[in-house]
Parts: sequence; C-alpha cells; structure tokens
Amino acid sequence: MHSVSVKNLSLNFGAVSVLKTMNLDVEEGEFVVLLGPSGCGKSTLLNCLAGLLDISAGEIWIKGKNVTWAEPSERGIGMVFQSYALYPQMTVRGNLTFGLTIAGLPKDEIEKRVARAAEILQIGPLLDRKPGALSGGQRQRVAIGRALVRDVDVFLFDEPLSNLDAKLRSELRVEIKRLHNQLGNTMVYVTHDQIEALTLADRIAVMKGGVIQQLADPHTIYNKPTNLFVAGFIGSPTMNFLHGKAIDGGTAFQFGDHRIDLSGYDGGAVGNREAAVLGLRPEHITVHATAPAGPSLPAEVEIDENLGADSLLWLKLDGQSVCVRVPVEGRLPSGTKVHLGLDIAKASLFDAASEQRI
Amino acid sequence: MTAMSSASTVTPNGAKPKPMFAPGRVLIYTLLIVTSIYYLIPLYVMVITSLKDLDQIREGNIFIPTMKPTFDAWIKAWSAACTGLNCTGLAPGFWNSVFITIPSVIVSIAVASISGYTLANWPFKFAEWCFTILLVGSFIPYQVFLYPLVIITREMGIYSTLYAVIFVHTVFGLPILTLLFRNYFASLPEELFKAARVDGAGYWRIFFNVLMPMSLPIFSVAVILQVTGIWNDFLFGVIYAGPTNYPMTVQLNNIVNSLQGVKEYNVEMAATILTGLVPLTIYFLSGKYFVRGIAAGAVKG
Amino acid sequence: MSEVKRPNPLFRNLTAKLAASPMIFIVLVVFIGSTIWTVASSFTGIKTLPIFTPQEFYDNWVGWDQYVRLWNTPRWITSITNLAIYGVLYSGFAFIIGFLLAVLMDQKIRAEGVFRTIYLYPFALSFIVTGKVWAWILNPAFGLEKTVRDLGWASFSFDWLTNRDMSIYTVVIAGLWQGSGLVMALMLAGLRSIDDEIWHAARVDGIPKWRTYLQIVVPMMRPVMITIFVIVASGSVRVYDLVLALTQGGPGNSSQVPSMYIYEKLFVGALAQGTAASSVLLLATAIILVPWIIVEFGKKSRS
Amino acid sequence: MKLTKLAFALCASVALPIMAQATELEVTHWWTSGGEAAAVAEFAKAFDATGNKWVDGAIAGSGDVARPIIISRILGGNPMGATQLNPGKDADDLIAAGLMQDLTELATAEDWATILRPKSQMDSCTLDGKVYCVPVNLHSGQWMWTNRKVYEDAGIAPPQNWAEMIAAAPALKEKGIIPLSLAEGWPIGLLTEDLIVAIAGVDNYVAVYQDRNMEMARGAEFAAVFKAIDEARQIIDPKTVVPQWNDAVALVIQGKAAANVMGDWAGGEFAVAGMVAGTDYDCLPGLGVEPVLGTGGDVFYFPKSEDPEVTKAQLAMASMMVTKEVQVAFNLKKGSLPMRADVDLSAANDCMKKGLEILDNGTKVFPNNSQMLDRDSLNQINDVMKEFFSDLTITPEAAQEQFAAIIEAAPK
Repeated sequence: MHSVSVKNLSLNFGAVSVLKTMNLDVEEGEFVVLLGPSGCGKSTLLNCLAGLLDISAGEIWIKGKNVTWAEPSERGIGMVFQSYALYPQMTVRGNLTFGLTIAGLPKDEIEKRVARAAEILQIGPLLDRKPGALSGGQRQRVAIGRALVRDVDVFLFDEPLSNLDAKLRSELRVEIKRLHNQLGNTMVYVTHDQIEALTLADRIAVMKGGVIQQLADPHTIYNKPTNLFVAGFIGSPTMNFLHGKAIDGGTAFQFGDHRIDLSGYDGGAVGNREAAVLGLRPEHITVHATAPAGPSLPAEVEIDENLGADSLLWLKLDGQSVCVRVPVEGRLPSGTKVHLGLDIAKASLFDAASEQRI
Repeated sequence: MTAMSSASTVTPNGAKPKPMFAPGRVLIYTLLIVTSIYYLIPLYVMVITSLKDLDQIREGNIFIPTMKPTFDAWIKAWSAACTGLNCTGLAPGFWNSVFITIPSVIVSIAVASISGYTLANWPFKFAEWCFTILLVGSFIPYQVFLYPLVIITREMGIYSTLYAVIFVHTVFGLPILTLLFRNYFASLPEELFKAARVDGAGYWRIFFNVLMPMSLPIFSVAVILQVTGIWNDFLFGVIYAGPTNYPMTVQLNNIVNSLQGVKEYNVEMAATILTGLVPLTIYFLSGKYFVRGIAAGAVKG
Repeated sequence: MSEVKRPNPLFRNLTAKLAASPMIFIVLVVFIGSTIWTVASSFTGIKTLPIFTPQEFYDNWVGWDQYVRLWNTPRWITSITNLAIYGVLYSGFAFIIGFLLAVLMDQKIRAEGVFRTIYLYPFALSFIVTGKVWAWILNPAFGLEKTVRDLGWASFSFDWLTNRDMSIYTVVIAGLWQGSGLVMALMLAGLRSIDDEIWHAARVDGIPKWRTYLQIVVPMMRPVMITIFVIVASGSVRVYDLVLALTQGGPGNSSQVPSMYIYEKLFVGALAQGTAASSVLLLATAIILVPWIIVEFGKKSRS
Repeated sequence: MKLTKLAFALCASVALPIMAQATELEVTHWWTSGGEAAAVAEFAKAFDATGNKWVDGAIAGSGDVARPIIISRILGGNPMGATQLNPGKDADDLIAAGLMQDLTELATAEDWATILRPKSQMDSCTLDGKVYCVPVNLHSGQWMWTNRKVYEDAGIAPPQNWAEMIAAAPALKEKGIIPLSLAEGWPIGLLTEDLIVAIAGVDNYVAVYQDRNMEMARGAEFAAVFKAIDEARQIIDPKTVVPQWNDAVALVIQGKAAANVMGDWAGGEFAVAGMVAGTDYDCLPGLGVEPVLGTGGDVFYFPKSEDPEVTKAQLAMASMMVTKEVQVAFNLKKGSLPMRADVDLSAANDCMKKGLEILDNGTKVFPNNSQMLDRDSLNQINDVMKEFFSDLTITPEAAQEQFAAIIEAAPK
C-alpha cells in the first residue's frame, strides 16, 4: 500500500492543461520533493493532493483510501504554507488547536498534542503570543506545529522556507530533516530550491509543464538525469552541454573538429546520431596543462572564480562557454591555454531531438 | 505579512517632516485652509440660518452671522413642525428611522459580505456572472425599479412592512458593498483560507472564525456607507415600509418641500441639520476608520 | 467512506452556492427581471399602471413608437448632453480634486483628522440638502453675487444658476462639494498603500516629487481608481435629487438630466416612455461597461 | 351638538348604519402648508365625528412626489383608505384596473349631480357613467396679482389688465423693480394657459385643448398668444426667476416685483402678509382681460378594499366631504371655492367673492386643463414653454409649432 498515490491525474483550467495525466506513488515514510521552476505545476499538484483544488480527471489515494473527492480535512494530511498562513487574531495555541477543536477532540487530548508539538518544535514559550509578535523562523515553526498536532500520516509542505533568509533557511532545513527522521511520516515537499530538494528528499520528482520529468532518488537525479531539462535544472553551476553528433556506431562523439571517445559511457546503446548533446557536470571535468590520457578537449581560460573551498573556471571552447569545478591551486590568468579531461563514465548523453537521455 | 498588519499600514509616506514655516509648508496649509472654507461654507450657512428668526432671514444676508441667535427653529423642527395634521416635528420619525436603519444595515451587510466572500474564495461561474450583472445594475437609476419592486415585494408577501424596506435596501446596497467585500477578501492571503480548510473549517467557520475577525476595517466602511445611505433615504422608506414605519426623512420632506405658506428657512435648515445629525456624527467619530477601512477594502483589488 | 465517483459539480461546495443564493435571487429576480420588464414595457403604450402578463404586453404592443418619440424630444437630447457634460466634468474633477487633496493630506500635516473630517462630512448629507444649500448660495438675488456686490464690487456677476448656458455647471459644483471628499479618502488610502520603497527609489533616482506622483504612484493605484470610477460614474448616471433641489432642471430645460426625464415619465402617465428612456440608458451603460467589467473583474477571481 | 347631528344626518343619507367601533382610514394628500393643513383638519374633525378615525398620511412636495407613492401603495395591495389625486385622466388607468371604489350609489342617493357645480368637475370624476371620486373644492388659476403701491410710487396707475401691465414694464425696470415675477417650472405653463384664455379666448382654448382643433392651434389667434408670451419673456430678467411660485408671489408682496400671474391660492399669501385686496393689491381674474375661471379642483379617490368595514367608512367619508358645513369650513381655510352653491360664504374675501360671482354666472367657466389633456402632454407643453421663456433664440412661430405638435400627438 502506497502512502500517497496519484493515478492518471489531470487538471485543466478551461482550455489550459495544468497537470497532464500524472502518476505518482509515495511510499510510507518517504520524503518526496516536488521540484521545478515556477509554473511547472508542483504547487498545483500539492493543492490537488490536499483537496484544495478539484481535479479534472484521475484519482488520488492516501493510505489506501480514495480521497479524490474528500474534503481537505478528511484526507489525513497536514499542510505547511510558504507564508505560514497563521490566523493573525489567534494565539499560537489557538492556531494549533483550531483544527482539533473543529474535529471535536477531547480537551485533554488537544492539550497532549499541543504539548508534544511544542516540545518537538521548542515553541513552548510562544504558545500565548500572537503570530504578529513572532519572528519569521518562529512563525514557520508554529506553522509546522499546526500540521504536527493533526497527528496525520502525510505532511504537505508548500515551499515552506522560501520566505526566510539564507541562514535561517539552512537551519530549518536541517530541522525538517530531523523531524522527518524522528516522526517517520510521509512528506511531500514542494520547492524550487534544488539544494533543499537534494538534501531533504528520499526521492525527487522534477516537474515541468505539468508533467513529472523524472522521479528518482537525488543521486540518480543528479548523476543520471533523464532528459536535458532535468540535467540543466539540477546542479549549480549547471551541467555543460556540448552539441555534436554520435558517430562510429555510437562509440564516439564528434564536437566540432574534436572526436571524443564514448567507450566509457555508462548508458544505453548510443548508435549513430545526427544531433546529440553531451552533458558534463563541472566537477566531472579536469583541467590539465597538457592533453591528458582519455577523452579531452583544448580550451582557454576566461575567468577564474574562487569560491573558497574550490574554484569555478569559466573557459572558452570553440566559442562555447564551459564551466569546470577545480580545487584551488592559485589563479589561472585569463587567456591561459589548457586541456580539459572528460570523465565520460559520469557524463550524460542526450538525443538532441527528443532531449532524452540515451 | 498578515492582513492585520497590512490594514494598519495607513501611515503617511510622503516626504519627511519639514519645519512648520518653510515656504512649501505655508503653501500646503494655505491650500488646505482655503479648500476647507469651500467645504465648510454650506454648513456655516445652514447653521447660521437655523439660528436666525424669519425677519433676520428676510432682511439679512445669508453669510452674515446673527447677533441674536435663537434655537426656536430647532425646537420647532424637532417637536412642533407639522406634517399634515400631526404637528409633532421630526421626533416620532427618528425612532422609525432607527428601526429601519439598524436591521437594513445588518441584513444588507450580511448578504453583501457573504456574497463577496463567496466570490473571492468559493467562486463559481454562475455567481461571477451575477456579479457582473450586479455591477451594470448599479448604473441604472433607482426609479426604474420602483414598480417591479412593488410587485416583487407584493408577491413575497412583505409589501408595506419593515421587511420590504430591508429587502430593498439590501438590493440597492448589494453592488457596491459586494465589490468592496470581494476586493477585501481577495486581498487577504489565500493560504490562510487553505490552511483553514486543511484544519477542517467549512464555509461558515472560515468566514466567522478566520476571515471576519480580520475584517473590521471593511465592515466599518460598509456600516458607514449604509447608515448614511439608508438614513438619508426617503423614497424607499415611504413606498415600501408602510405608513406606520415612515422614516424621519418623510417629515423632513414635508417640512422642506411644503409648497404653500411662508417658507420657514430657519426651520428647514434646522430640520436638515437634525436629520443629518446621525450620519454626520458617525462621520465625525469614525472618519479615521473609514479611511483605514477604505484602504483595506478598496485599494487592493 | 471512500468516494470513487465524481460528485455532481452542481453540489460541490453546496454551502457556498446556498450562501450566494440571496445575491443570485436578487440578480435574477430584481435586476434581470426589472430589466426585462423595462425593455419589454418600452415597446408598449402603457400609461399609468405597469403590466406584467404576456397577454397585456401583446395587447399594448406599439413597436418602436416610444423610441421615435424619445429621440424627437429636445428635452431628452438636452438631458443626454447634460449627462455627458456632468459625467465627464464631475468624474474628471472628482478625480483631480480628490487626488490633489489627498496629496496635500499626505504631506505629514498637522490636524489631519480635522481636515479629513471637513472634506468628508458633505458625503454624509443627502443630495436634497446639498442642492438646497447650494441653490441658496448660488442664487444671484441673495447669495454669493449679492454678497460680493454689497461688499463693493458692484459689477460682480455670478449668475450661473439662472444662466441657461451655465446652469449644468452649478450642478457640477454642488456635486463635487458633496462627493469629492469621498474620492479624497479613497485616494489617500491608495497613496498610503504604496510601499515606502517606491518613494525611496524615486528620491534616489532624483525624480521630482510631482513626477513620482503622476508617473509612478498613480499607475500603482489602479485598483482604487477602479473602485472610485464605479462609485463616481454610477453616481453621475443616477444624478437626480441634486438637480431637482438645485435647478429643478432649469432655466428652461437647460440643466435636465436623463433620470429626471425617466422619473417624470414613469409617474405622470407615460410609463412606457419612461421605460424607453431607461432602456436607452441601460443599453448605453451595458455597451460601455460590460466588456470592461468582464476584462477587469473576470481576470481577478481566484480559480 | 352640531357634529353629532351632522353624523346622524350622514348615516341617514348614506342609508348605511355606522357601526359602533371606529374604522381607521388612512388618507394621503400633499397638503402640508399651514392653511392647507388647517383645511384638512376640518375634514378630519368631521370624519372623526362620524365615529371613524382619520389617519393623516400627508406627503409634501406636490403630486410629483406623492403620485408614485400613492400608485405604488395601491398596486402593492396595501392601499390607503382615501387619497387626493389629480382629477381626470390621472386616475383612469387605476379605475380601469378596478382598483377604485365605485361611488355611484352614494352620488345618486345624495344627488351630487344637482348639488355640486360646475358640471365639468363632476364629469371629471365620472367614467362610463360611474362616479369614482369626490370633488371637494374649486380652484382657478387665471389671476393676475399686482402690488398697487409699487405702481403708485412709480407714478403709474395700477394696471387693470395684461396689456397695461406690459406697458408699465419699462418704467418699472428703470426703477429697479421687476415688472412681472415668475417662478421656474409649472408656473410658466400656467402663465401660458392663462394667456391663451385671455388672448385667444375661452372657446378657442377649449377648442384646442379638448377638441384638438389643429387649425386653431396653428392659427392666428394662437400666434397672437405666442406673441404676447414673447413680450412677457422680453421683460423678464432670467436672474429674477425664482425657484417656487410662492417666492414669486413674495416678491410682489415685498414690493420688489410689481405683478405676478398665479392661481387663487396666491391670495392666501397676501392674506398672511396682512394685505387687503383692492387697497394694497389687486386680483384680476382672467388677467383682467376677460373675467373667466378655470374649474380645476381637488378630488379624493377611494381605493377598493376587501374589508366591508373600510368600504363603509370610505362612503361615510365621501358623503361627509360634500356636506354644507364641511364645504364651508374646509374652503374658507383652503382659500378655494366650495362645490356647493347653497352655502353661505359671507366670510370670504374680495377675491374669493369675485370668483364666486363668475362661478354663479356660469358663462365663463371652463374645464381644467387636466380634464382635457393627459398629464404627459401637459408636461410636454410645459417643457416647450420653459425653453421658449429661457431661450430668446426660439421664435414665437417655432414655439407655436412645437406646441401644436404636442396637441396633435396627445391621446384623446
């Protein structure tokens, strides 16, 4: 039994198709992140799961129940919003107990749950304050607490950290991870921040245009992106794309005048292709003064960006810009001629027409 | 940001304060005072006239203050001016106006706020079409509706009762109030509404427990607009409320519009001020909330 | 508990639909019903008593006669012209005066509450009162003109109230006195909803204050402008009591407005003529407003 | 006691025994000034004496304000017990719709046709041979009022007719006196009709208004009328046009204006100001040209009721209104002429007596305009005349043609 299961879900606003025949299964206790650029439908999907939007077709199952047409509160979900969405006129306690009171829970049970949430989230001293008197981080904690007291199996997070500053964001990120470890609930988490996605998720669903492009664990998403979009969306700086063609029965990649041997490629049958894209992450390229053994390309240094732990080298390669992550070894002046060593085993090769990984 | 904090951000944000007597300041205050005089002159004329006796009015200039102020006109307007055979002044109509105004204000605001809430948070196509028609309808002269409303209220079985006049005020208050409420509720964070739904709150609980406590500003605007409009209404009160419920404006009309006899301008003016006293008081007391509420309701669309 | 079948969309959010039913009832029965009745009646020859059954309409049907008469009536043409003059001037000046007053009020002045109350109080008074008082002040025989002459300017003349070319403008003056305070309040609220940062940015960019107001702040106040437009425009189409109390539509018919014509005809035994005039106003309003409303309000609803 | 006797007489004449309990009848009217209210009080007193109760429903502001309210109330099914309404065509639709109480039986029993005069007034209450309203008084609109002192101060003999008034105008104007005061709105229409009667003559007036003689309406007699109106508008400074008729009369009383054309109700204003007819002011019926009298007047209708008690009380009220005592008391207060010839009016003032004299002669009495033309057409004529007065670029010929066109289009 899946914890959350989306079957052939689609959603149209008039003639506009927002979600297209979507399928998604989330396991019990799993942390799934919906990741994508704004407008990709990730928040919309979450709202559908929560029952805040009526879907056009398909089914939604939560904990083995068809909840497609159930009220949000009947679905066994808790939800945390980007803007916290705390009721301004109620105290923190009032915010936590509002839903429980509606559900008609006995008083002592409510007390118990509030106490537990307060302990877990360390918001005990804030219980009698109003949201207006809380800091951003505190508000977000209360917002999580409101989902927590519902004692539900599935937590839905709608970009819960976007309104926080960078430092607080990373702190709360860790805390959410800890919370997940501690509670073991199923969590569906929407974000456009790939760091959040990669750090938090058991599995990431990368979305674009109302379609899940790839659903996999962070490692796979990062290393074996299923198509050009995922490859380009994940990773910072983004993956380098070399446009060329696959030749010699797929054993080599021709890039301009250069021939790159593909024998080490970890993928499907390549074959000859008129237009192909070779994707290489910045850390999968090495920089050498002379041509190294294995596949390599000559290039010229443009900018050397020192990031502290490592450097980003921006190079020119046949008029194309390439970024490489290298250990800090003194600055390379602009114009230095170098050779790039390519780790083909970790590269991704895409068909240029279908944009799919080969 | 929560809506409460947004509603209270009515603070000046023009230039920084400058010394009182800088040339620019002097110009600003001069302009403000000159325009104030334009706005105050009619009130001044009304008050001065109401304090004169008829001879002073006939001889004098309307702008010249009286040396011998008398409240006779006020007393007559309140308790002795005649409406046909009933020489009871405005006083008896006052309570009728109160009994018409209070329920009409409550019902019209209830209907409009719920309609605005539905349009903002639970929209459905049909309701939105209705709203469009309502807005167009707000441009039709009232008089066009008089006969149809007589028939409608007759068929509803409420013609010539308090219910009919409440209904009519609800009808005519609906367009602009619904617009205000709809804009206001749409300006509240949508996530708050979603959070409440996840918490299991239904249509009414969200309205009463979540949104209404945040909506004091817009409700105060609605109350001010409706009290003013309904209190000043003559036509609907006299046509739909039935003779036992005639509002104060009927007596005012009788005092002001009497064709024959000597025109008692002082009594007319006193009666006018007395009738306008309720809405005027509300404006004087709550002008600040009115501006705040407008800021919250009309500004964000 | 598990609902597999899609519920009937008609009953989805049933409470919301039920709660909106008073509005729907009012729209369908009062607004649409009255409109249909008005338009249908305008093709009949009915006089004093309204009619409601199809048979009665059939018996009284006269086709376009009422409209022919309407557009051959000089008074109606004058009324329509005056409505255009009044509507444009009243709306325009209400916007300008309201905006200027709001800007003045926004300069961190002292006693803001006093000034606001002064500008706003006329709105609490009815149009009848407004008209009566201004008729008095503007009357050449004992109002402003006489006062100024008594003060020594013997040649001073301000006879707009009794001058057929100028009388409609006195209605504008009185109307503005009554309504511009409300526009000021709305504008002030709009000004104060503008983020402080906009002002800072403009100052950093060295943009003069008046340009900041006109080119940056005003465009940002779009929603409040729309609300003001609805209030001001619907007010000017409906203007009735004010003209009646101020000029009675005179001198001659020079300051007549359509709602006076409509009201008179509805209740002096020319009901169908009144409904024909109403229908013209309705049609004009619909042509101007409906596309605008659909664009303006349609896009903002949440879906 | 007199009133008890009166009540008894009423019971007998109606032949309907009045029940012991009082029936409350709400009466709507637009008589709210001092004199009018005093007149209404006479009705109320007499009606209460019949064992019923008069509930006053006054709505000021002339028929324009009251009419929608009255018609709405009748239409809405909550009619008043009785209501003032303009006689003639105004009520025809309501009668046709069966909403008005038929008074024929009472009128026949009391022989109204004989005791009430003139016939034209009874006619306006009669539709298809049935009587639906009670005429309570006679008003005439064809009077010119002049302030003698103003003329004497200017060294001019007080004019005795329209032409003399016009002739005196330039001299008065020089002295800063308004030769003819005028009020905005319907008084302009009244002045027009008065000039038609005075200049074209009663017969031609009736020929055009009642018989729709279009040749006459476009002919020379009426051209002379429009010429006279043209003269009148030339001497009137638009700045001196006042909002209401009583303001115009007040100008004459105060000596700021020399003359005004208004109905007999203006006499009340002079009386209130303590002026004496014949010494302080002159009242000239038919504008001094021809002693004539229009016979407009006030009437009461009784909306039909389901309740037989109410119907009974309505009939009692109708009967009460035409009794001798009530007619005298009411009309003395109202300043109008009684419907009955067989009453003693020694208390009447000079102007009233002039009117009574004309009425008794019966020769120069003619129907009121609202008995001949529908109100819509009358309003249209008003519109034309208001424009003609205020816009000097309109020629008399053009105004006459517009006038004729309205007469032509008016429903019969």
